[in-house]
Amino acid sequence: MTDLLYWQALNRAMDIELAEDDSVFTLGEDVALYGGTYRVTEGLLAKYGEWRVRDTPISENTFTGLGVGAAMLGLRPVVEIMTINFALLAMDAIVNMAAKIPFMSGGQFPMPLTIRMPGGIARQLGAQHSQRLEVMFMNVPGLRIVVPSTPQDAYWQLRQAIRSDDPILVLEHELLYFQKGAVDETAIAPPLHQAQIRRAGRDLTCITYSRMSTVAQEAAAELASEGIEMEVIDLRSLSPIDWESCVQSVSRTHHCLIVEEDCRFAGTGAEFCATLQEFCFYQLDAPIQRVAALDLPTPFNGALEAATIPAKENVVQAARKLMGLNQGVSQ
Amino acid sequence: MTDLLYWQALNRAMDIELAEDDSVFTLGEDVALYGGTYRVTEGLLAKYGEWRVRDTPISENTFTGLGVGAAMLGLRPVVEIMTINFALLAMDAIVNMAAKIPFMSGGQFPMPLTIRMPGGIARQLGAQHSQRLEVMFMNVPGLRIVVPSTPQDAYWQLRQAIRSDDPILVLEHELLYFQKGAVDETAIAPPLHQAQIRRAGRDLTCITYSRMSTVAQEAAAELASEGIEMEVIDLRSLSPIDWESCVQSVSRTHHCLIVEEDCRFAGTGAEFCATLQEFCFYQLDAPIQRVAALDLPTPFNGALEAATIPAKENVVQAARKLMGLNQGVSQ
Amino acid sequence: MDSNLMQAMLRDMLRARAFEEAAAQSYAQGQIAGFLHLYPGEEAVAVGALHAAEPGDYVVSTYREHVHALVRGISARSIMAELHGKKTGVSSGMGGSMHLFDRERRFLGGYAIVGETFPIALGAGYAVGYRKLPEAVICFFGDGAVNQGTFHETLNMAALWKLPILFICENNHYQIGTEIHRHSAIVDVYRRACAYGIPAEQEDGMDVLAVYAAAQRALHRVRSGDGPQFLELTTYRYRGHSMSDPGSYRPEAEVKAYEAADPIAAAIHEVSLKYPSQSELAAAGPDCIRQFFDRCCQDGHIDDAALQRLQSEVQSEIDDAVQFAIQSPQPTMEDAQAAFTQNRRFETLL
Amino acid sequence: MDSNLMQAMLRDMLRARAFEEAAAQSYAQGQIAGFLHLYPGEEAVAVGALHAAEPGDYVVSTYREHVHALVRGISARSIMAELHGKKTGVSSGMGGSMHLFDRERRFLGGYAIVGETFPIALGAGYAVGYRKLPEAVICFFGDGAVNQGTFHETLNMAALWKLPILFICENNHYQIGTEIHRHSAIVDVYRRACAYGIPAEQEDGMDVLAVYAAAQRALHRVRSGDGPQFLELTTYRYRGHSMSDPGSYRPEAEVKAYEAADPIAAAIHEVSLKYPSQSELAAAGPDCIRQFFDRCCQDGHIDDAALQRLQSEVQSEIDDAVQFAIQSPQPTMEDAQAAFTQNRRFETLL
Ligand SMILES: Cc1ncc(C[n+]2csc(CCOP(=O)(O)OP(=O)(O)O)c2C)c(N)n1
Ligand SMILES: Cc1ncc(C[n+]2csc(CCOP(=O)(O)OP(=O)(O)O)c2C)c(N)n1
Ligand SMILES: [Mg+2]
Ligand SMILES: [Mg+2]
Repeated sequence: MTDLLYWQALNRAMDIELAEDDSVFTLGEDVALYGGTYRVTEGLLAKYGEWRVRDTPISENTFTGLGVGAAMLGLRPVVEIMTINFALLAMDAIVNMAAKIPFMSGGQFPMPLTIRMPGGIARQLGAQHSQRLEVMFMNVPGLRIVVPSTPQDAYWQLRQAIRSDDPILVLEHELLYFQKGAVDETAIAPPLHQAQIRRAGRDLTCITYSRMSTVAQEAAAELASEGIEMEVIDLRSLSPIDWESCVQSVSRTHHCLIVEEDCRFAGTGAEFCATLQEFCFYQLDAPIQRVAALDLPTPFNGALEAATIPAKENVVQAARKLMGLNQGVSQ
Repeated sequence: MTDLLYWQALNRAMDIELAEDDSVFTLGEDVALYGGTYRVTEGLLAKYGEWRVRDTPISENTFTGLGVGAAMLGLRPVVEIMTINFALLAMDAIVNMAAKIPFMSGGQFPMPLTIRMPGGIARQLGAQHSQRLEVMFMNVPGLRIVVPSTPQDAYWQLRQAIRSDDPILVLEHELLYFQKGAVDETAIAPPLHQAQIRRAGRDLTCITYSRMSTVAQEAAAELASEGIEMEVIDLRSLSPIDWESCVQSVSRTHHCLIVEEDCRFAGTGAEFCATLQEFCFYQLDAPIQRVAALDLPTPFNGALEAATIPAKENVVQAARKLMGLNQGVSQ
Repeated sequence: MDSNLMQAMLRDMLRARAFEEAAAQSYAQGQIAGFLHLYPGEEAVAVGALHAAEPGDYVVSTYREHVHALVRGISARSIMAELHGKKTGVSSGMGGSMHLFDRERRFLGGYAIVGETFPIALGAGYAVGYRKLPEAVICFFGDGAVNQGTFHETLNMAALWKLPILFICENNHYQIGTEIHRHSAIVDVYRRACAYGIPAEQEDGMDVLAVYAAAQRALHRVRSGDGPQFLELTTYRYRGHSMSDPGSYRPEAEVKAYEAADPIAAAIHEVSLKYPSQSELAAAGPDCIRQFFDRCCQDGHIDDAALQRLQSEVQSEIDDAVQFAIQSPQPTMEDAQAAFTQNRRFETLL
Repeated sequence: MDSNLMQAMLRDMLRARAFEEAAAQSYAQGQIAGFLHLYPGEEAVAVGALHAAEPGDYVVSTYREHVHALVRGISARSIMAELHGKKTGVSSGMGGSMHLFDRERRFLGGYAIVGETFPIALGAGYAVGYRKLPEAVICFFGDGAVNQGTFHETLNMAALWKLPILFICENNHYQIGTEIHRHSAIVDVYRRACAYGIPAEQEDGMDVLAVYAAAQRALHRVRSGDGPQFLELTTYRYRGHSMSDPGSYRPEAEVKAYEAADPIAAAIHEVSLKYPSQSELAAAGPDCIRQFFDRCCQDGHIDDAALQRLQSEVQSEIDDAVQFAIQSPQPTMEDAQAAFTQNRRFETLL
């Protein structure tokens, strides 16, 4: 058990997988000599050489597609897309190729491809560099998506993703890389897609993931001081989703609050909400509520930027409101 | 009032807009000499010449981006992407450029860009050519999306889209092009984003759009013979959505069924469902149900392909089940 | 040249032609649906190039790939069955005409999004380079595909890392209805390779021997570690772009599009799904099969009687393939789910 | 050469340097946040090229665009205010450092996704061609950007339709930490243009007069209807890629990356945000400003006293810009919503 930063945990995971299986390699812009924009691949070039840790030109669609082709020959590529914003250039490789080849080939070609990328809103990077595009990938059958929120999960889930024969997106978060947490390298990892209760609570269930998991836990602490006990479920995976854990919790608490950094309209939370209202309709005392980002491109100005995404206060208020909503008509 | 095929209605709309405003032009693969894969631009090259009706190389990201740049100079480009499947190559132009420039420039640059493309499952085109990616665009603030299901709407909505100063996606459907319907060119068009009640009904509300609107209407006719009166709302627009019309109907019927051709998981219906359960929770007698496509890449085999998407029978069954669901626990 | 090889190539050209004509017929009879992109006219390209390849090489192709698959050694039965969407198809009926895959024969698939063959080939080339194996990757694509960004991105990386890839452009001068002059600033496609320092040649793609020789030379260089090579093969397709395209934009459509008085009735859509006329064919140069057969006769590798035997053998093979396809079972939804999840080593929740 | 022009260019180079240094300082003081990509070292490129442009021309740039904006005539105040995210910024505080837009000055924006300048310029060029106007579009991009698919797709269409675009590659030899030898198969970027038949030249981007002359020649050809032109300007950036990049991969990082015993403590991240040493700078060739000043002196356009006056004027302008930025109001959420919806002529429902 050691304390590691999130990026260090990812770096350890990469290092071990590279060491243990010589079919693993990684590539992306500045992953080798520079060691990765967020240091995730630091030191790996020196240890494994350029065929296994490869700097690429700025050609996202094609180097992601390279990963697809290499995976068809049995390698286990780990493609780093510098940020999720650039994944918009690689959609064809991800959606039309990686996700479909295993199926279209009648199952002949597994796709042991991992695509890592940070997303989310960092600090004043402007609208083009502040996207959360995870929902775009959720609707693509054949892709799996994990969203680690702690160094331990980052370590586990990246290793599991590399070992999987399905194409998996590992969505990191720019503001999590320098968060510290305990990492136990000997513990047995939970299933890749299992949700985790980060805080137990009897009054309402908060469904969340990635950085918002931290925000929700802070809100839960504050709510506890008012006597509202909010359970916080960190999904850890966006595809598939561990509905079982969510349904159990909501059936107990009768209230459900979704917290996501995504833009609200047709964001990830829409699916959480749609499925849970279906499963839990008769157990719910009030409509499921979503706390999400504004439906606005991210403004550069710092204060406005912050105002577009959920903060602890927004979660606290929404939870209070939800608990007061047991009767009466909403909206 | 004339009877036109859907593609003919689009062709008329293009023709009139080209004639009335010389800042309108169209481009795309085979739109000029060949007249468009689905004939939408037929005859326009001869009438307007190559600068206004332009065949392009196979370079989707860039010719869509060309539309963005030309719109910044005050032209009103109508970009045809041959099918929505190729829009995955143009995501950067659509999401990072068209949708964000008006905002990032502080409002200096309007974006009078129209992007037309057919989507949906046609007949045995295989997984790469059978996508319904509309949900990917819904989560992008700054884009507007219309989904005409009749020749009249195709005519109206394409004209309105061309005249709008916002970037608008016009999502057509491969199986609608050869559907016939009355088109009144003199009637006043309803607002671009207003939903339309296609069939009135008191027992349940069906929210749908595009080709599924036809399927839902067929189902409604069958249900009527069993005494179940299903109201069918054709959204006509996926962004923004005319919630008002939906809420009014659901508040009356107390039951809501969503029918979409999209893959179910994180599909368009998730947003319909999430927002409507919020607005109408206390009016609902049962959970909102979704009838949607399987979460599977589309198989080539014809029978399997058909089995992946909703058919009239699926809608009828879901409606029956929903009407029997007034009490008891779901799932 | 080796007589066996000459005969094998002739046989494959005949098989290719017969296969495609049978597919067209099945399509016309409603046995095959969807898009169907046929190869008649271009046989010399696939046959010449793939006869120069080794079994250890990898092949990546497009939606117009039946013949590549056939010449690569995939049985006519399993290709035809795939076109019919049957369970016995090479992709189990899940892929269809545009998505033939055969792991065993290192056939890495047909891709329906123009430009996808490039990154797939790049990845395969990377994997071969990574393992330092003496294998090559053969990447097929059309003249229209070279305007995709992936072409450029791929050629740069292939050259930068000296990957063992042979790029083969099947230049039939058309991107559906758009002639190369109207889609490419430079119509000699091989000249595009200069931007990456990749050695490139243009060859007559109607001459199977020229194709074979050029492919052999290029593959030799690829295997010697010289990095990627580029071959442009000029050719012509006799049919429309696909079975739903009459191909009538060539050449009269150009005139007609401008002539059309009534825009809705533009003439280019009225022509039926038939071959171009004899004169049009003649203008396109001699048929690659006829030309090669004449050469074979001249060099004494074959005579008319042998040709007739060959043709009837080929025809039986193809007829059998069609019968097989028709009689094969449909895949079930369980088959589809199995294809989807069979590589999943981890649990799925709910 | 015209003395006024020489002086104007020198002034702009000084303004450019002073502006960027002031921005770096504001960043270090926490007044500016986010990514900040600075231009010192490359001034001769923007100044030479944009002095050759007409007011009717359009300019498209990248995230490293403060100097392009400044030389184009956008006030230092409104650029600096934008870097500070203020309401008085040229993009009203919505865009930021990487997204400067000015409709009036035909400055079509800074783009943060590498390769986006190409299609924007293509669209602008199309619009100009469509209207048959005598205007040109100037498209800036780095050496790393030429490996994006959009580069290729754009050059093909620009050449095919003979659009009035001048492509200017600012070749500073680095794509963040990756040197050109390791990202491009061909390091003489101008040679890429051969694949499209676009006339191309390589020029010394440290020599503002050479840049000016080359840009003038090329713009003349563009305006004469000769179609797109390509200019590669070799240059060097003194600072790291952005303020969060120490730039220390040049050149010792290469050694260090391999040296690093402990992977987590790799040395390349330890260096502070400072300029390279004198010897490193010297190796990069003479500073473009120094070089040009010497030339101006030599030709009698300026002397030391005049330079000092100029420098102090420039410094006041920039100091004023910083003060203005600091004192300007923050935009409100209403401003943001207005920027978002102000072009909407149709209703929004709910
Ligand atoms: C990205 C993309 N854009 C458009 C299409 C539609 N399309 C299919 S084939 C084709 C023409 C391709 O021409 P070429 O590469 O020359 O190959 P050919 O069909 O002549 O063999 C087009 C435009 C597609 N499949 N993918
Ligand atoms: C599509 C995309 N990929 C990656 C990045 C991250 N990135 C920003 S600048 C840059 C390097 C660009 O190099 P170059 O084009 O030479 O311009 P320079 O910064 O040297 O001026 C990279 C990789 C990006 N912004 N966009
Ligand atoms: Mg072709
Ligand atoms: Mg550079």
